[in-house]
Amino acid sequence: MGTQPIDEDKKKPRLGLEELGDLIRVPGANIFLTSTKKIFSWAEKSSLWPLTFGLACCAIEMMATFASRFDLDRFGVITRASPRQADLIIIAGTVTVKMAERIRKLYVQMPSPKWVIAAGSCAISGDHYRHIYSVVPGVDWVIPVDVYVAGCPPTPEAFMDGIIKLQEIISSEATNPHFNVAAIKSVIQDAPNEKPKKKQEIPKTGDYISPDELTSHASDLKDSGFDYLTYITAVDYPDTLDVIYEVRSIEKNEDRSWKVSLDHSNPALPSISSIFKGANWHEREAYDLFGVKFTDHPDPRRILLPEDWSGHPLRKDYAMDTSRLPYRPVRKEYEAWKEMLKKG
Amino acid sequence: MPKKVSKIRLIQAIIFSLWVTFKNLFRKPVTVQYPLEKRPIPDRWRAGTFALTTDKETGDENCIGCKLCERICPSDIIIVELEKHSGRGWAKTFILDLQACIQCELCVQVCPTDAIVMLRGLATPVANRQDYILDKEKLMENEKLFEAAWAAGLKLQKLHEPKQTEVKS
Amino acid sequence: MEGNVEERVIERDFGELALNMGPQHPSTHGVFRLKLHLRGETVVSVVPDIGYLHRGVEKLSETLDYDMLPPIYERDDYLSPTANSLAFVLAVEKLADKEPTKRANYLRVLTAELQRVSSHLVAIGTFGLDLGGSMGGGATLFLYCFRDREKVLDLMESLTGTRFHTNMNQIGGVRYDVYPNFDKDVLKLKDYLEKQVNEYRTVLETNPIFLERTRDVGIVTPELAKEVGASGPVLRATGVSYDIRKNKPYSSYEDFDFNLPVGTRGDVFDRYLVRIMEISESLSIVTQVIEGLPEGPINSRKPLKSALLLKPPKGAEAYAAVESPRGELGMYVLSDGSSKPYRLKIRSPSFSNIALIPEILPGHLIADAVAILGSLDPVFGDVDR
Amino acid sequence: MIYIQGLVQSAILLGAILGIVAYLTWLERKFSGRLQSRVGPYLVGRPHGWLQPIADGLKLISKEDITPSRADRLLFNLAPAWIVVVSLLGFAFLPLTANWVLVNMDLGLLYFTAIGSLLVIGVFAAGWASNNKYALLSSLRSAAQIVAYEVPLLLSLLVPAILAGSLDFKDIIEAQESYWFITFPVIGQISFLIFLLAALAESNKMPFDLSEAESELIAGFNIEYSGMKFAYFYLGEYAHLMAVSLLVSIVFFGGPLGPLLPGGLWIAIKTLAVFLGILWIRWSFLRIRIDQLMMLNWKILTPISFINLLLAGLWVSLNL
Repeated sequence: MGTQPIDEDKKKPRLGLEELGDLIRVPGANIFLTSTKKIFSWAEKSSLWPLTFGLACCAIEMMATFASRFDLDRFGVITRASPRQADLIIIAGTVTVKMAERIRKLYVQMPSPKWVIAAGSCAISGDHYRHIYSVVPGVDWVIPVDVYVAGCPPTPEAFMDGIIKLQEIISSEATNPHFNVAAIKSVIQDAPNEKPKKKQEIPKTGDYISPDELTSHASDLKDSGFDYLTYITAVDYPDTLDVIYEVRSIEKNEDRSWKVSLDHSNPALPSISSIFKGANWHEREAYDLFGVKFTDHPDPRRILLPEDWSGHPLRKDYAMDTSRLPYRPVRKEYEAWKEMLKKG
Repeated sequence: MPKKVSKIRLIQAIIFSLWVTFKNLFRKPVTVQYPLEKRPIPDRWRAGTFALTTDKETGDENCIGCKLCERICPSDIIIVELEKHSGRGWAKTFILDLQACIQCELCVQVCPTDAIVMLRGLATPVANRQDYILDKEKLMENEKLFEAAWAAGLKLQKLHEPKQTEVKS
Repeated sequence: MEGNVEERVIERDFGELALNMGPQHPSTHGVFRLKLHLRGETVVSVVPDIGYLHRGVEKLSETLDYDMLPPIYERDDYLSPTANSLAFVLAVEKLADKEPTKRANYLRVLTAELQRVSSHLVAIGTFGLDLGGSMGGGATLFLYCFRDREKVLDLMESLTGTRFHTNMNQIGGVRYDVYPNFDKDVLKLKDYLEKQVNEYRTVLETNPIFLERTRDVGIVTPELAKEVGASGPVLRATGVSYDIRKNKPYSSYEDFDFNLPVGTRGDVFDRYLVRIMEISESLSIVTQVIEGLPEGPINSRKPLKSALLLKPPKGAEAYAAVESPRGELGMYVLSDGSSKPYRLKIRSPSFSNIALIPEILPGHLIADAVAILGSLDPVFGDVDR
Repeated sequence: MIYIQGLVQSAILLGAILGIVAYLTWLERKFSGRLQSRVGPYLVGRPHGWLQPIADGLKLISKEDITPSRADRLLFNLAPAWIVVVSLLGFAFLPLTANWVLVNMDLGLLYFTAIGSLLVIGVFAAGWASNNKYALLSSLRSAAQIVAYEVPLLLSLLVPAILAGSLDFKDIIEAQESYWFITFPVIGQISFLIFLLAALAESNKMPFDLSEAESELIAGFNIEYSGMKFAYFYLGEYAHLMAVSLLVSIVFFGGPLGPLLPGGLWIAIKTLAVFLGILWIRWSFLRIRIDQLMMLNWKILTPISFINLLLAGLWVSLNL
């Protein structure tokens, strides 16, 4: 999982030629073997097949790089959909906790020698999401990375620069100094416990109804033409947990919105998913992020976060579970790096 | 809404789709052969890297360490430390962590002295992610590497200045 | 391999084959997981699993100032970034009672419509990839669409500096003004794209394979679409003529004259048709913007300084929606009087559209399932937020 | 002596075919690139990336060879070899010039199609042995598809055989001295079209590449194969395609017949033209669905090819 830093080097020696060189005691054998090795590393760098795999915005730019205008096929780079046939995985997008283990799995399924490019700020460091509960701060917490390409998203030229850089690394046969997680482990700290803010009153507006009226209210509205469900969400006010509903009548071009106030200790109310089918997912989201329990919901599971997640992140008192994810204080990390560089 | 396609139109359609691909066979490819040739980079380019500028006449740094960019950065990647001497502020340290930059150009926009600019050149890919931490020296060197993009703080702020007098009567 | 052969491949639940599709799959349009139960090749039931790109934008919003947020939202629906920031900016303007200038409004429409064109081109291209695989005609369609999209992106790049994360919208106005000769570039682009779009339409809409693959597949009824809250081309393909640009005009959309393409049957073909017809409509809006672009300032606020923090009144709440290429993209903002939102909810169109999948997928073959997913055109940054 | 001669001949043929097949993949990438208004391989062996197939081959050799832990080891390793052997076997009976053929056989045409239909065993074995659901679905699809399309394939091939009055390739070529069978009014063209469609279906090419359907089944039956074993599939696929192109050029386009140039060159030109034609179709159409594929076969292609065969038979017997 994402929290376990990768210390072991993943790459196997190519073809095991080094061992062969020791066995053959013929003059010139080593020259022959080094030149063979050179040929094979040339072949490796000339035929990098990446996995068809994209996560977010950077993937769109990656697709554009594969498309006619930039055409990565010129480098001999063609995509393969199966990890078994891929040499390269381009992590293009934000790596979340839920996705991290899949990425690890995909990486393991690839045959060695294999390469990783982290493209874009999200893959490099988690970008502005790096303090967020569900985001892995950099894909190198999950798999070892060979080349980092900056950009948000990197332009196609930057992608191609990344490929060229990787080709250089392959042909120089340099062992890449993978990101050393252990070095900055000391500065990784628990997420600061956010001090509970002073409870300030926030004035409330809108139509409030009681939880008991909810289903009848919703079905009345539906019967009177408000048959389009816009959204359901919740707000964690300092004193209550409010659920907001909005429906719409397309014929009348009108919106109706109402709120239900709930108690923090036991936020439960009936589900309206039998009236509006779309409420199913919205209610699951409200449960996932706010912990609002919908009593007769047909599928009361989390929707966005992994099933075994604890806590409801959009509550104001949510403290991040640092056993899952490192918290990355940028400044401290920077200082640690500086010191590392000074030491050499 | 198309009706049921007749047999003749069906054959027409097949031939037409073959024709469309065939036509492209003799067109010049749209590909820009990147390492060999480069597509023009527009003036307003902001997908590149950063630089700290110096005054052309005096050779002094433009940055006065006002920390506005540090405050506005949504990604929280800029660290500025202020020191004051010879009658103005200076940036003792200026760190820009390109690892988490989202290239929104807000730092450029708020800069009161045109000190930080984006460049019309890409950040090179690195094998070591620490190399993406640009400190003050690197940022000053960058200025010589590429030319600056169109946007600069004062220019953008002037663009956003509400017009003093109404143009139309 | 020893052991019971049947047990190796066939699930024990009544001869149905459980197939896991995604999150890494060429045609899930991002990180999406479908747990399919198949009988033969027919889908019996499906359990979608989302959240593989859940980046907690709503939580992130609570930690940043209003002025820092628009570029953050552009990463959500990454095929039409300006629609996201536009929705946010409109909501905050409602909240703080700031009125953008007329010219800013027109420029917002301009970028939004150009990105609608580029987004629909991606949608049609990747739809081709779903129907035709990456080793065949689908790839050709995909590459043609991306080739044409590059022209739009080049224009966006000369206008704003990046290819699609424009960061164009700011509270009170826009960041960039048009450059000289911009109108000529736009008209050239319009002529080029209209020719190309007509060509694709002739190729696809008479192509027997395309028609066989798309017609009467994945039918969504208007009732179902409304109940689930589907919007955009998915809703309009069912015959419901609802578009926020028409029904609740924002950002001076009422000044422009355009048609709403509406489908009749709500199948995959109709959704494709609505999209490709919207490209032409968007191009016509863009020319109208260029022709009627009013003079004046592009921003109604003082130049952005972090000292001038925007602080909407305490307890104010606002919901503003825009018509993104995928449908109704709304932002609900609640202020607590500070410079940061107290709560921000993104009502994303893809999230609601994707909720149709368990309703319409059963009964179709796997190949159709892929086509249906492609025709819903989800963006997973938008679904998971 | 004759054995050694045969060995040498087949070694030369094998080497030539493998080299040609490798460069056919390059040709396809260049050709599809131009169709899609891009360049295709360019930088590996500048200009035009002529070293690309060599790099691909060498890289695939050096890749780690993975056998999934729960796969059927024997079948898993046998299948790629089977595919390559079977697709190369076909070349033994195809004449490459008017009088040069490795094995001359009276029933050459029949034998060729018989060999071709053995491919399905390899594909099915690969899909089954991989212990992967996508591979299983793919192999089931491809078994259904190949077995079904054998019928119109064979029926449409029988037309030239009837017109020539022989199943021997030499006789078929000789019979085309006066006119190529493709120019034979109606019957020739119909049987050519049906053969082309059936051959596309049999060699898993667009618009019938259902067993490799990338967007549905990721990579199809070869999803679990890596390195050299995957290369075997690749090789087998293109060798089979080349054999089909060669067959079309012999049976419908008069093979080595043609003015001025030597026969060997004519057959090469015709084969290449047919190959490019297949690629052109491949890169221009979308994929059809499995039920539509079966419908097309049993409801349209098979009846038409029956009628066509009947017409050909009538014509020949009435003329006699």
